[in-house]
Amino acid sequence: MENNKYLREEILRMSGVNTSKCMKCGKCSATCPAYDEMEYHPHQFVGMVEMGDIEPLLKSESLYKCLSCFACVERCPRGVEPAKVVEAVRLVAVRRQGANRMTANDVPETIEEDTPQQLLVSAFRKYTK
Amino acid sequence: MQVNEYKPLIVAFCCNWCSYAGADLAGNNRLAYPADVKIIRVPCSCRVNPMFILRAFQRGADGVIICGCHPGDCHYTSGNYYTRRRMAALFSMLDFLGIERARTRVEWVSAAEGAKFAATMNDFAEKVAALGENKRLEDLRCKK
Amino acid sequence: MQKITREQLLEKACALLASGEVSCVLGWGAGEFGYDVTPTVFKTAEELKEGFVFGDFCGVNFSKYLVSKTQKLEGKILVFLKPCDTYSFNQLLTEHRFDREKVYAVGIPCEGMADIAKVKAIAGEGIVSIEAKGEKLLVTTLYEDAPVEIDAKDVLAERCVNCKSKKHVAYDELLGEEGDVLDSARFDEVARLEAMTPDERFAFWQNELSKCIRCNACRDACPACTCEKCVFDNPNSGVENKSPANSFEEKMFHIIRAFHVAGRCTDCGECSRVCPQNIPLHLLNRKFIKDINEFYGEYQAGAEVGARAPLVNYTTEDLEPGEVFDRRGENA
Amino acid sequence: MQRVGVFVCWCGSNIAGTVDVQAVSEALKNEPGVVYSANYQYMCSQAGQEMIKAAVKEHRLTGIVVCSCSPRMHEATFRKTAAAAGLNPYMVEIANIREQCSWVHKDMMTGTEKAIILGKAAIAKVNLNAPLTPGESPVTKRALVIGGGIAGIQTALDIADAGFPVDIVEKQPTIGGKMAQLDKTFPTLDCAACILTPKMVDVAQNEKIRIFSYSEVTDVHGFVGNFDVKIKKKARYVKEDICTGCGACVEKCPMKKVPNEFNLGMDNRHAIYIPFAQAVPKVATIDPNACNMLKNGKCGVCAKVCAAGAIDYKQKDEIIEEKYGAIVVATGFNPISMDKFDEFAYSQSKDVITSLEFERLTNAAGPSAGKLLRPSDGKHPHTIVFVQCVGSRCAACAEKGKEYCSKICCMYTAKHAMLTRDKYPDTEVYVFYIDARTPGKNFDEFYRRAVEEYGVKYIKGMVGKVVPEGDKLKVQASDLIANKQLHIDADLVVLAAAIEPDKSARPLATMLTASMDTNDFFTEAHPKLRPVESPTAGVFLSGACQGPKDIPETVSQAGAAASKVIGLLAKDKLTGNPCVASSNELMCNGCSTCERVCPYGAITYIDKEFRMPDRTTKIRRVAVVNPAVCQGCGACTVACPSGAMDLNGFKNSQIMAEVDAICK
Repeated sequence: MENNKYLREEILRMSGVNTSKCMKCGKCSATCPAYDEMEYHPHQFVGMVEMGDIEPLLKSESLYKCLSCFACVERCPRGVEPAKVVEAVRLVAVRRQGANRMTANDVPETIEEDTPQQLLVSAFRKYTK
Repeated sequence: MQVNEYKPLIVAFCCNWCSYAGADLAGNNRLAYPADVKIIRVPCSCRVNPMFILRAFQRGADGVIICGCHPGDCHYTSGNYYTRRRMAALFSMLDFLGIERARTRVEWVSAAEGAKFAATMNDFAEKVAALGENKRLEDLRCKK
Repeated sequence: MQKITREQLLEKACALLASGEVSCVLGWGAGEFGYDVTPTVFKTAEELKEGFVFGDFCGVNFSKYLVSKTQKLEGKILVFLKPCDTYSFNQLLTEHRFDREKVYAVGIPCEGMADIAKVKAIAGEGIVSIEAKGEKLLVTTLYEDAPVEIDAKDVLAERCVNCKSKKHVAYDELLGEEGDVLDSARFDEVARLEAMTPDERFAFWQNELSKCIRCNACRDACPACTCEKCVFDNPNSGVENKSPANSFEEKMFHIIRAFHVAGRCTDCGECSRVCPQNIPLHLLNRKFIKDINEFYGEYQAGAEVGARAPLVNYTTEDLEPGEVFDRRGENA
Repeated sequence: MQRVGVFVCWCGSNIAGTVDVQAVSEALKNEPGVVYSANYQYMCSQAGQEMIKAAVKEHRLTGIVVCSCSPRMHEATFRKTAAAAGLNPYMVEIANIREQCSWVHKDMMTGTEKAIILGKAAIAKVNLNAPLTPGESPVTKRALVIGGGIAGIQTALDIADAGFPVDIVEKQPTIGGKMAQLDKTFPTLDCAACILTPKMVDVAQNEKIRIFSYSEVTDVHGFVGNFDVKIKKKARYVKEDICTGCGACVEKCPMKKVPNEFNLGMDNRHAIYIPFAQAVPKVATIDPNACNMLKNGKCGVCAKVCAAGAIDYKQKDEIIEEKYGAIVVATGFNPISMDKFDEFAYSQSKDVITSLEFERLTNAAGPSAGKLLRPSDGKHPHTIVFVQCVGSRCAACAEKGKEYCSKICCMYTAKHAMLTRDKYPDTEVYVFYIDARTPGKNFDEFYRRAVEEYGVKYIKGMVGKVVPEGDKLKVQASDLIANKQLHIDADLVVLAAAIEPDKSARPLATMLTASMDTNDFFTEAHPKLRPVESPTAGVFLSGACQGPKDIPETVSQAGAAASKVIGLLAKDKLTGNPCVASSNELMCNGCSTCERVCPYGAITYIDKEFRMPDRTTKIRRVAVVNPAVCQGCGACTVACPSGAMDLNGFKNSQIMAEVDAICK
């Protein structure tokens, strides 16, 4: 529990997000284009981080499904910025594993012809830190 | 004998609508606080002129506390908001001149908070007593 | 040192007098010594040519004079305003202290004014004349054969060292080039005092304020102190007093003086400039300005006409007086 | 010097138990100004009061100090006693030696010591007291109601019912407001028109009520009981007293393509129009921006067909000046603009509508004669999605939405959903909600009926986006309970837009010097105890101008405001509190600082001519306090740098004297 408290604070600090501002309307998840790919959805990221229930998020593939399109940030009526929370949790996972999930060299192989440019940019944001 | 026991003199400005009524409630409930606290009734905490506070110190008060309605509950809607700004500025200035911080305080006490009034006065009197006599803002001519 | 010359100002003043646009000129008049400058009303071009001066010792902020002069004099008054003076000018307009229609304000650039105390500290007493030469001042004294050469930068008045703005916020006409609002280090000294222990601060102010002779020069020069009758002269106020009989009254006077101008003080520095005892009175004003900026957001009195001063304003979210101290450490 | 009498009360043993009352009265005998000092068991009793009266006569007292219980308890009692003895009631001061002394201190010595000091402070103060006389001002027995919606109508009817004349100023051509646009009302589902229009007729027929429709308040001066108001009656180019409202002109008007604001632009009206059939006053109005005759002098059909001869193309705006004793603000609300909500495609598709538009669509007098048809193609919608909290509870962006809950949306959406399912059972109705807020009598039952009996699908979650595709609206939303993202092909999307105060409220508040919150809702004098009064005396609040409200709440507040107005107008004269601020004009700078802190707008400035010592004259700007408006808080006295502003009853010198007495 202590560890969770520390983790939670670290995530809040890294993301600069105040998760207690969330009023649990779900508009972030309603607007999310990657919703069906995700096990945990944007509103759950916010809610679970707020509750300190972070381990399941760290283990989840959902971290890497977020497109960082920031639609949730744009639409959130309370200014909570869920994408930043997802990003922060992902960073924690990356730092904890001590290695990236993929290296930059692995990226070109995964690119298909119709991959949107935004995805590429967001992929590089994620995989080359 | 209690002759040598130092008793601080404390002037409390209380707004008529909340804090003065809070003090009355403390009385109704027989909640004790030091007799060194003397209350002056003002219509609103915003009636308290910094000159009154300095005057009290000049004449030998050891602490001055201003009590008003909680922000948002002012009988005159905005009076205590002005108090809050004025006293924040004034207390900061007194501190800047090296006057002990614990000698001045603003506290919001509602008409229902008799217990808070007594507790506040006990606490304030204790803190002021710990500082001892007010030497930095006294006027020796006014001493007996 | 000044970029604008006496001749340029004289030419402007004479032209405005000749055209009938203004009926008199409020300007710097020659005093006994070169550094001794007196605010003077000139009614004719001849008077101007004879008595009008302009140079490194013309620090007087004329804004305040407009309060009485616009009441007494007929017609429009020409006034020269340095950038910092224009803030006081606006603040007085905000408080309806004079009729804007009766003033023709000419903004003039300022390179910073010299402090005679600093000059004397370097060149010594017995100053006969001071001549500006480029970035230097040549000071002739009774006791030295050759003029002492002083770097003008070294004798800048404190308020000019920490000049807050070279931009004019009010004028009818501008001579020379417009400057910018500057990032000054004017709060550094306040911060230094804040960092002291309360005992040190008390000792500092006890020492400074003990010098006060209650000449009221700070009050009389202050453009924010324009009361018809000051509380300290009002027998009903309970604080009436004329002399600093003891240390309490020195503090009382200066706390109340600073509190009364808090939120209205433009930080023009006249109080410290005129203090014959060289008490750094502006630090009290700056303390209020610094606090107001930190507590309620940046506010520059006089930046615009009609602004609502911070102490006559509020938000429901303001910090509590107790929190003022929580924000700082034990000493600071 | 005053001649002060000191009266120390025992209050049985309440005071005398901890305070040596004899010692107190002895000690106070020697204070400056004191000529008489006594103590008695119960000062507030008949006998005690008689004792005071006798002493006033015998010792020619000019001031009285009573050392007793709290002034909040018996100050009024002793003031009356003083008045009965021929003394000014404000020459009485109370030293609170019970609640603030005997009851909180244990031993006799400290109690007595403190009681003496408190007594000395009261004596010091009373020595500086001056007789005060409450100001009196007459009351103009006429009320002004600004806004002719249900709030204004109810307030006006109630005031008129008590026998006082009332004027309603309404900026639209008819009274009725938002309620006139509604179809049914929750939770009883009675039709809005059926309950509103009879009230509108009552207003029209009430001889105490005048309606200034198509009019605006342009200027307000004065104070409680004595307001001078200017009302601009805009030219409607139809003589109101002659027009019979037959509608012949409307029928013949060739200019037919003007968006009809009453139906929120969903259909058109003519250039000359009567907003709706039951309008009050039922008088035609010419829209000067649409009328060809007014624009370029070519037409004049309406004048030709008007049998009554009511058309007057040369009519001008008229300014009416009237005096009022009380003003009621009932300016109401509007839904916020949906322009910033791109995600819901409001501006892209005609089939994304607001709830108020939905009301018009389902209203029998609406653009589709009550048939629920899609605005785009007039087809019957089979899937309808309602979105709650659009712009309400939005803290992210002040330009987009409002931070507060609009309060009425949950209930009217339940109503819309229920009515739709009732009339068109083949329609799928989804309501996306964050919280269903239904506090109120029969409110939750109503909402549950919508779900349980009418099969409305309530989904906890929010709609993320709406994309028009073909003749469908692709709705993407989240279902937080099922933890799923839903994709619904809807035919119609209804947005529960947040409501905001009418735009006319802000300038009106400035005119009235009535305060507003950051959302432009009018502030009440006290949030709990004076909810229908503005802090500005004589200005009252009715309806949604003070905060979001449904109809029952609006009507009850309207009645409450009316009762406050009646209470005011029933008085012949207003007696003020004499403890008000006053400015010493010899010392006043006219700097406007005091005016800025006055919450009541009691301070104004005048230019006054002064004779100077040198026999010249000088015109100076000085502050003047209106004692009828000032409530005596004293904020101005501290704001005033010169000390020119002082507060009667709590003068600087009096408080200083108390401080001195206590600190001696």
